Amino acid sequence: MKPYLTANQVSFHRHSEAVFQPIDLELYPATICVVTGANGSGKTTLLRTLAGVLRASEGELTRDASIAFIGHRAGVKDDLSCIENLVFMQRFYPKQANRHPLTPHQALKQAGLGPYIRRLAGHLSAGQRRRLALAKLLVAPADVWLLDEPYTSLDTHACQWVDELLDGHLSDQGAAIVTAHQRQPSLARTLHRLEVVAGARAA
Amino acid sequence: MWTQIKLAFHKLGSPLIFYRFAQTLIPWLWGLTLITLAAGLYQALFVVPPDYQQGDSYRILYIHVPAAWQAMATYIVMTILATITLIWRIRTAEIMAMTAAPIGAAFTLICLVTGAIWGRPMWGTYWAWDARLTSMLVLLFVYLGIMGLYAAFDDRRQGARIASILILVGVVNIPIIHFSVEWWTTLHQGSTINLFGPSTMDASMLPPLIWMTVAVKLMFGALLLQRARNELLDQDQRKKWVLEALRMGGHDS
Amino acid sequence: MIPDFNYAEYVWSSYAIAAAVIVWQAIQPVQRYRKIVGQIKEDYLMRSEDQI
Amino acid sequence: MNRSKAQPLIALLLSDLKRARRHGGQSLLPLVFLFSVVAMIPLGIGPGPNLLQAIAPGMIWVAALLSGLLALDGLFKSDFDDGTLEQWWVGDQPVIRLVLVRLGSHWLITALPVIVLTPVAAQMLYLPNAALGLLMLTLLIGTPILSLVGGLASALTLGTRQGGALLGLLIFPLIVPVLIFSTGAVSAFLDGLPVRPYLLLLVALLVLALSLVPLATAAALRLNIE
Repeated sequence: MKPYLTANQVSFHRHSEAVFQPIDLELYPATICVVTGANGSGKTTLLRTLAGVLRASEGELTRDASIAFIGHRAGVKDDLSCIENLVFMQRFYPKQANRHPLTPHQALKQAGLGPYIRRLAGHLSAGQRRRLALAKLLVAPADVWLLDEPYTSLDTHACQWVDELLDGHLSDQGAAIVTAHQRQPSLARTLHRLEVVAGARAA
Repeated sequence: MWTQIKLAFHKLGSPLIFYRFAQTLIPWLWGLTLITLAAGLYQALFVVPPDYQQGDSYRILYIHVPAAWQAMATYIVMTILATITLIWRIRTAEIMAMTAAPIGAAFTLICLVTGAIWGRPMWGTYWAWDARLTSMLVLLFVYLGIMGLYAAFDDRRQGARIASILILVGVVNIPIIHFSVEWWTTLHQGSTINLFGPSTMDASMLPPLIWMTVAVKLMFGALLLQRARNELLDQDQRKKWVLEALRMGGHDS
Repeated sequence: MIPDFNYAEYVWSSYAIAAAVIVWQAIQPVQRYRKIVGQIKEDYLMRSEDQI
Repeated sequence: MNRSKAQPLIALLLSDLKRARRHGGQSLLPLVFLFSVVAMIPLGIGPGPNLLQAIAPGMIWVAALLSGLLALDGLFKSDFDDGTLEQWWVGDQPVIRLVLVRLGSHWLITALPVIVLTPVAAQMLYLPNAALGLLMLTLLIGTPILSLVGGLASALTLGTRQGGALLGLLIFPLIVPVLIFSTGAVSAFLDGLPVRPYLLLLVALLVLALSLVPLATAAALRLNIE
């Protein structure tokens, strides 16, 4: 079984210093990897590098799968309504032959945003905006999910929804890398762990 | 042969080696600059006869022309350094590309001011939209744009890389500006008297120009190394190599 | 010793301005170098005092 | 480019246009600016027809140029702030095409209305009707270059605090040739000189900008989202 994503000695430099210690990683289908590390250890930078947003300053990164990345900022347009955001996302990201997307309406209902279809994303609460961002995973499915602290500002009910999403995705041969602080994914599965250590800071 | 150059350049990439290289070279460059400058000025002002048409006002040529050439040569140097910055990301190349910009701007300024003053007896006004002066003015804005962009970033390295993109865009743009400005002056025939300069450039007028041009090139080298050395020190104030370079950590390490 | 030129004021003023810009360009890095080295030394002394 | 490849591009274009229609201001601002500048000229210089006619092409072009700059500041800024810009590198669409689509929508929103209403501005400055068609042609070729160059400048200044002032400084050297050749064409026409060389040069500038600038813009965006 080929890994979806392999990284060896991958790192990213800012101010000509490594943000995090070089990382080795092989992400196989149906596996989830939880990334832990102190604040500022570079978890977000690692995720953005794996997603291809940042170009790795060191090491090698190969991706053999479609990727969905949800970063710190929700990545939804405030001046578009919820439905318009999802319609845009469905068309913007590449279609996957092996994955069948939900319609924007179904996704909104699943995300518990049914009553807010016409409302502008800018008028939603932080938790609702995060759920709208996560709904992207339903309308534009991808093999690998890279989620940067998906549980932030979500209530317990929504956190369970995220767990169900992850569970469904993994049993559907998907893979995921998730960074998390207090709330960790609670799944009946083995969670691989990856410790991110801050890069070499000058003395 | 190519591998030696690449190796040498890579070695220059390390801050300590570059610092020492700069420190040894700067006094020599300044020394040579002063010698050639003295020779050039002496000839320009005391030896060369006045021009039969322009009288002595053409002596301004001996600073105006070297400054103009240096303003453009600096940009070529910056282009090479910017390419190295974007491809191999060698840090000293980044720093030199960015620190060369203010020097280029200074020479462009000298060229503009001396050109305007020289034009005064010819055109009756200080500023005339002569094709080359106008191109120089736009070049000054290009330099100011690069300096402004670099200064606007907190992360020095990110700023250098982004300003390097602007340098490369400028390389394509500067010849186009020059061409379009030339065309523009020919379109509006009436607006400017064209070229100024000595009516004929006979051989006796040449040597001072060569001395002055060499002096300006050496001066550029010295200024560039000084500024690059400063920027390197400023960025790495707490790094180990700085202590070693300034021989402070010597006694206890 | 000073040669008398026609258009003398233009020649001397342009040379003066060019000299001013060049002197300013030459002095600036020297001042900055001294300032930076001073900062580094001061910072280094402060840090080594903490260790003793 | 088959249909599924083009879909993300069309989606981005439609979303940009929809958002622009929501903030009406985005396309109204350049128009208001164009007419305020054009109205100021006679007030500043005097109502004399022959003087105004002489400077009309140049003035209209400068006004159209400046009005194009106004809307540039937010070109990538809003996407940069809400995190949608970084998604451009996650999809499989080459970023250069996305940049071209964004600049295309910017041109449609800001420059097209200005071009459509140029005849009115031309009348206000007594521009002879014969020259009107040519003026609009130069605007049609020239303003896309402004959008391209403006897009590059706003991408370069994305990560900086005061984008506006720096934007103008970066753009000025880049638009000098466009201004020279377009106004040159119209005044050459008024003098009865051939116009073809100017238009060909203008098209050459457009082709050059279309091929090189998006490349630099994508690189600048990538460096800025670090």
